[in-house]
Amino acid sequence: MIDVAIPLFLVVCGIAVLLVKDLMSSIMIFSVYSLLIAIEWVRLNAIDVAITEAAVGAGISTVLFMIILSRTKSVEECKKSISIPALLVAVGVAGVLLYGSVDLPNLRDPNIAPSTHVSPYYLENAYKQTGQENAVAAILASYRGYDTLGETTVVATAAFCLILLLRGRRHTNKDLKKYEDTSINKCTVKGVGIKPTKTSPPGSEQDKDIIKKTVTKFLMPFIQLFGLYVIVHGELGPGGGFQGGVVLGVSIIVYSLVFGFKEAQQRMSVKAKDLLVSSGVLIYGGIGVLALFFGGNYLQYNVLLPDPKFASIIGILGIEIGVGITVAAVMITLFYETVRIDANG
Amino acid sequence: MVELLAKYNYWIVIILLTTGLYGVMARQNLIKKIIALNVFQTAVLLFYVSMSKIEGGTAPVLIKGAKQIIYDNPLPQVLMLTAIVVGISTTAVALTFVTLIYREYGTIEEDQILELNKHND
Amino acid sequence: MEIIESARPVYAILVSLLAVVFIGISGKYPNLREMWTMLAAVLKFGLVVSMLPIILAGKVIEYHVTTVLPGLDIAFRVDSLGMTLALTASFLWIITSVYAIGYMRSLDEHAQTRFFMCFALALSAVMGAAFSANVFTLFVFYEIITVTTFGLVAHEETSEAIKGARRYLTYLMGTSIFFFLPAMFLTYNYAGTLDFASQGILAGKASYTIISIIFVLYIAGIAKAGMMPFHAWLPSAMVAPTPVSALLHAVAVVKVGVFTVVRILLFVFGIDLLSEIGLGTYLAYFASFTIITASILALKQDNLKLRLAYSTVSQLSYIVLAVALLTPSGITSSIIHITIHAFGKITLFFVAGAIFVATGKKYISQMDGIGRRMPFTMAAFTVGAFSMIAIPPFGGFVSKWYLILGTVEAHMLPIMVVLVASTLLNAAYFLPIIYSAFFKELPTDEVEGLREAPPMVVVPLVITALGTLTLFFWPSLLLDLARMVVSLVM
Amino acid sequence: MIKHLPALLIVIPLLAAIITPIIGRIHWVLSWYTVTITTFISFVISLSLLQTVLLQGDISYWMGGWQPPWGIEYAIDNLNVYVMIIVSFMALAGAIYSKNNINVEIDEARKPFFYSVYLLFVTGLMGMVVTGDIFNIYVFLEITSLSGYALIAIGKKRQALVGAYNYLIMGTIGATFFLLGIGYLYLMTGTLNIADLAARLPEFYQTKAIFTAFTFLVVGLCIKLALFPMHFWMPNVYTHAPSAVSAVMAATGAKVAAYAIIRVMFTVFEPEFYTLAPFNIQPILLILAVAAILAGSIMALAQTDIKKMLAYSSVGQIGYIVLGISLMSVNGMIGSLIHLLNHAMMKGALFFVVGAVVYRTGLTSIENFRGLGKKMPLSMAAFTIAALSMTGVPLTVGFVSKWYLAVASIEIGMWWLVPVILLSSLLTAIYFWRIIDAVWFKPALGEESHGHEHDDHQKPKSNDAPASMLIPTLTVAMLCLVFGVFAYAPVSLAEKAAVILLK
Amino acid sequence: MFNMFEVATFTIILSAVLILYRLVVGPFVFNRILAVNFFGTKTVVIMLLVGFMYGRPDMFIDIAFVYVLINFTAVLAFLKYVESGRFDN
Repeated sequence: MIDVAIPLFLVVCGIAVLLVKDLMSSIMIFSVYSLLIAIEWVRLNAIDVAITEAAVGAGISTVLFMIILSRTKSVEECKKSISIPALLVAVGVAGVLLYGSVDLPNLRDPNIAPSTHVSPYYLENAYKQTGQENAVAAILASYRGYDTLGETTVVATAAFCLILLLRGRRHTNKDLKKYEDTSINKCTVKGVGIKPTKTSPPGSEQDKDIIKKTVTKFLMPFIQLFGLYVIVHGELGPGGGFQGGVVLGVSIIVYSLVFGFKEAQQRMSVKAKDLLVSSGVLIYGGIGVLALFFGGNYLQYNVLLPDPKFASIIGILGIEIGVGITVAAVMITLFYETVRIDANG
Repeated sequence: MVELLAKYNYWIVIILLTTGLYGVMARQNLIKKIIALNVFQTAVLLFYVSMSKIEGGTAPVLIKGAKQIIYDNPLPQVLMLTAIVVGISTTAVALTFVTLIYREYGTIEEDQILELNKHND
Repeated sequence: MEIIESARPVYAILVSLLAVVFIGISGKYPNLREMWTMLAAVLKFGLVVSMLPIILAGKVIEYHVTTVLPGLDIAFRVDSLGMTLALTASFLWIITSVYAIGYMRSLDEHAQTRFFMCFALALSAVMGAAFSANVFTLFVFYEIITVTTFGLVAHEETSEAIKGARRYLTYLMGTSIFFFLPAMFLTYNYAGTLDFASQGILAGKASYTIISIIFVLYIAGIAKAGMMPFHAWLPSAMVAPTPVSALLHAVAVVKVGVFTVVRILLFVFGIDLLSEIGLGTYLAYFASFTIITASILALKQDNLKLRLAYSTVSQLSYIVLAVALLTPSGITSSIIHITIHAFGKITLFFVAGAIFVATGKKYISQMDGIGRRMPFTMAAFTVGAFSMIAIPPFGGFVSKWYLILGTVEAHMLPIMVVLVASTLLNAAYFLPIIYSAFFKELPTDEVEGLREAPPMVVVPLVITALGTLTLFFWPSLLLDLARMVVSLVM
Repeated sequence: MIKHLPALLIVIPLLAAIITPIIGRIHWVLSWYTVTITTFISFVISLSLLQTVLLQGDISYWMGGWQPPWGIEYAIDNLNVYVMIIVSFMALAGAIYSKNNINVEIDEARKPFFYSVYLLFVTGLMGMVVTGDIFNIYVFLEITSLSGYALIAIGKKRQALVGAYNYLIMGTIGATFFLLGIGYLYLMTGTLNIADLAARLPEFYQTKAIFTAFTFLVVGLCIKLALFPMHFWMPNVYTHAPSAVSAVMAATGAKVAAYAIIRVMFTVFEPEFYTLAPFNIQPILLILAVAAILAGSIMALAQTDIKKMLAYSSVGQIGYIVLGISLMSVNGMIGSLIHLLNHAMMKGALFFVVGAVVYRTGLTSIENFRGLGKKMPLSMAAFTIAALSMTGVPLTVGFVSKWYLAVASIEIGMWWLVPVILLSSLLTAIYFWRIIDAVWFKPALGEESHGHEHDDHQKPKSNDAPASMLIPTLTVAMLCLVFGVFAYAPVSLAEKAAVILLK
Repeated sequence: MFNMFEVATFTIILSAVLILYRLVVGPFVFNRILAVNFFGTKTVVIMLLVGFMYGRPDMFIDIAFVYVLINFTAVLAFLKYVESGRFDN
């Protein structure tokens, strides 16, 4: 039942996302889409993926979309909506996929190649060799630790890219004639009942936000503690550096959403955050290099200490922390840089 | 019913992937394109994670002391963790482009941008 | 045959390349610059001559520079055929250098440094082509000549010059890329090698159809030989300064063209193969067509240089015709005609330049009575023209004699008719010039009296005219070289 | 440490890229030094790896000490060490070149980040090249892609942003296709290691699923490669990106995508796949390649902006690379591999020169090149050499690859490809000739009309690019000649690689 | 046959259909915000239920925690946008 319904919901949301003209609604539907897909992950027992999806899909990317929306405009303009070439390409791709899935093995079949060839080795040896109860964490951090280094670098790259693009960007078309004025043909969308007011009345702020602020203040330490817990707990259950890092990052974002951007910057300055982005990856890469000096291959943790299993646990913990630092810092960067644009422009 | 379900997720993957791809190419709005791109990417995630599930399997976290437990395949999950991270990074960079484009052009509709480019050149 | 490994051919090429550098550096000091040119010219000639005894002794000099690709080598090989071209070109370079210095200075031309640099570069490439040991090396130098002479043709930088230069480049580059390159490619593909061999390399390697295709591609690809229909670049190249027309478009470029034809015909296809398929005959008739048509076109030209250009087109086809006969005398004729025509035509061009320097006249119709003012010049012109027509005792007679022998050997009497007709046509477009130069009155507005061009212009043309005479009386060196080629390939 | 060189090859630049922004806080020049030194180290390491491969055979390095297929393997053979050297060398040249050139695009405060992202870009490329794990290719592909998007977007004009955005969309679709293809492979074989895949795949060659996997892998990479008709994102990207970035991207990005295609087509899948597969793949690729060659050349003819012209010319050149691949013969593969080198050198040199011109004059229209031969003689000499090489004149490296391509097409009986190659060479010659003609034989703009009035300005002063730009430009241009004359070295390496690929 | 968890899941999914309707059809932004919030809550419950169904609730509680948190953030972002239309204040 649940296995049939959730994917169906997914399809409904996926199509609705594209059909809705109001961008904010679209983003909201997309956030529900993320929630649905997370349920699907849980249902498929992919707990680590689920926790990541929760943090990223429903959380960070929704916030990012909203920020960007606040910088642009929120209504998609009405167009003739069917594009024939796009349709052809899409149908072509669907055709190829259908053609290819004819002789794919049945799902959930325990005898398919992925379940019989490489992964049984991980399941058998993960605990013995790396000391990780969570096989996902063992693969992520050790067997395919190099991929994860790459993944962390991707995140750091995104942060650097944002900084490169946004910080102190000078040339703007100042006397730009907004296209909005001349464009006609705006769709009348039912959904847009609300016109965002650009400034809120200053006096009332305190009273209005009191619940939000109190709750957040109360929650903040828990969120951060929980983030740390997720980072460290990766060894035993779902979670790890990446998920924990996102949670830590989210805590600052929540803080900023509630207490204001300036306030948040006092808690976590831009400079410190820049430094953290780099240092996380450095910790990760550094542990790898350290292994070289102990005579192992790159990222071979078990040479670091006399007891290979313990060494492995320590090594993996180290890199999880590295990942956590970088990811947290990058999440904050994404938020800060996109929010800050006008401050510099 | 069972046989339909055996490949059910494949069909869902195909529908989502096609929807996303169509959206990316057909929509004019730059933000909408990115959302569609995300839908497109999640379809692939679903494909991978679907293949990690084994009938009667449990999450790939060791249950100490128990024997004869079927665990799900952890490897696709690991791969998809990476893919999700890559996805969010791409989305972030793409959204940055959108804001910058809006600042330079005053619009985020592709056809209007093309028109502005034509006037400028 | 004895093979000697020696880098001397490379030095002969490098001399002028080095000169390019020095000329470029000393661009601000004309005298120093010209000294480099002269020095290089003399040195080069010396180097070439130093190889002559070895060649005459029946030996061959080889030098392998590098392998670009397996099967594609840059390698040199000096044999009697290459020696003929190298000797001619390097000797005439000395004389042309003197002439060019005189010419350029008296006209106070611009960009002389670039001019001399390109000139030296082109000469290096001519040497390279003459000494090539395989089709690839030959092709490379062939292309280098095209590119470097482009700068010379476009020298004036007027729109006319640039237009002419573009046409020049289009024809030469276009045909070589579209026909020569595929032909070379097919040769490699079928023969498995590109090295010249005295009996040809294609025999028995491919079907007649394919060999015929390759043959046509080669002939079409070597536009420098001026065969119709790819001859139009030559008249348009006449926008260049006269020393360029003289050396390059009477000697270096076009001679490399016909040299390439001879080389390819004899050393890639081989006489046996060609006569087996009968391709020589077709080529001979084809060349005859060019000979006659070009002569007729020459008749119509009033611009002296253009008339000379069409004459060149026609004379080049003599060489092609001669080799296409595939008989000993024919081949001999074609080889010695390379040199003999060079001496004759360079004289004529020198004269055209001298007239331009002295009087600024370009058109034949303006040249009435000019022989009285420039007797030496016009005497040299007469010598050159007689050599072209093949009147004894001038060089042209020797080569035409062998050519006629060749047609007899090949039993191709129709060709004989062509030769007679073309000789008459030659006479028809040269004699009126001589007649009007010496026997018509000067235009009334011009004063009588000697007014030759500067000595640096006149002396070279007298020397080349004398050379034409010499070649009639002492052709033995040339004939020896030619006979060696014949004995090699027959 | 010697045995860890494969890892250090990637790890050193990767960590250096991360440190760069921190170092750059002191002074931006330090970040430039970091990048230059690191790329140099990578270049040296790849040379030493070449030596090892030549002397001792292929290298396999196990990341984390885990044996493949369980861990990630770095598998280095003739093919990737060859590509590696191209990439690291061009990265070094680009780094040196960017020192002054990038002033045009960004201010000092952001330079450290530029260098960091630049280094990440090349690291990603190098990572793609050395890895022996197909998923690892995807990860590094994303590193380069992301950094590539940002590098493009810093271009001065606002069109750069739109170009970068479109590239991002196309790039992500391509990468996702690639990921999907990996998914199919994994589902059928259960492994991600390339060698293991190659061993386990043959029994599935006839299945539809594997054919689909192949399609998605290749199409995904072709989008990255900008193979016609999937090229439309590229011209805008190359046109509006900063010149240093266009140069490095044209010289390395497309090369690595082509490498990945070769890897997938001939290592993951083996040649016999093409006889067993349900559809015949060769003609499709062949037609695409020919279409790319012709369309690229023709479109290049129509351009008035030089960067756009170079971009379209890249479309054609990529066609050559794919043509060699699609011939599926040793000589074709050699042609393709040599063209990789070839195109890296000459496109690099051309974009370098254009960058120098932009640096001096700020303009990119072809008109603007008039008379530059006197103002920037050395740069223009480099331009001319590279253009000759692009046309395929003998003694330049461009000739070598075309020669092999022609040999290969005759070999397998497709003689009609030879005229195609010739025709496109001719078109190439025409569109480059316009520029060379303008450079050397036309007076500079404006000089002809009122030049005589200002006699003291009449004499064009030589004002060539600064040395930091000139040195890499000239080096790369000279290499076009060097490899054209001594082509034996790269050819022998390429031949070894080709023979192994097509065994 | 059906155990308690499955019945509960079934009911929740049924109600999810209703929410989904509001989410897609709107008509107002507030309808959708509520729907998102509502859906987040349901997600958490479903996750826990799935966890019990699979017999390893300990694994799933962590995920549920993250969801609670994250959904809070998303809704905050929506509200902030609706309230002031910007994030830098």
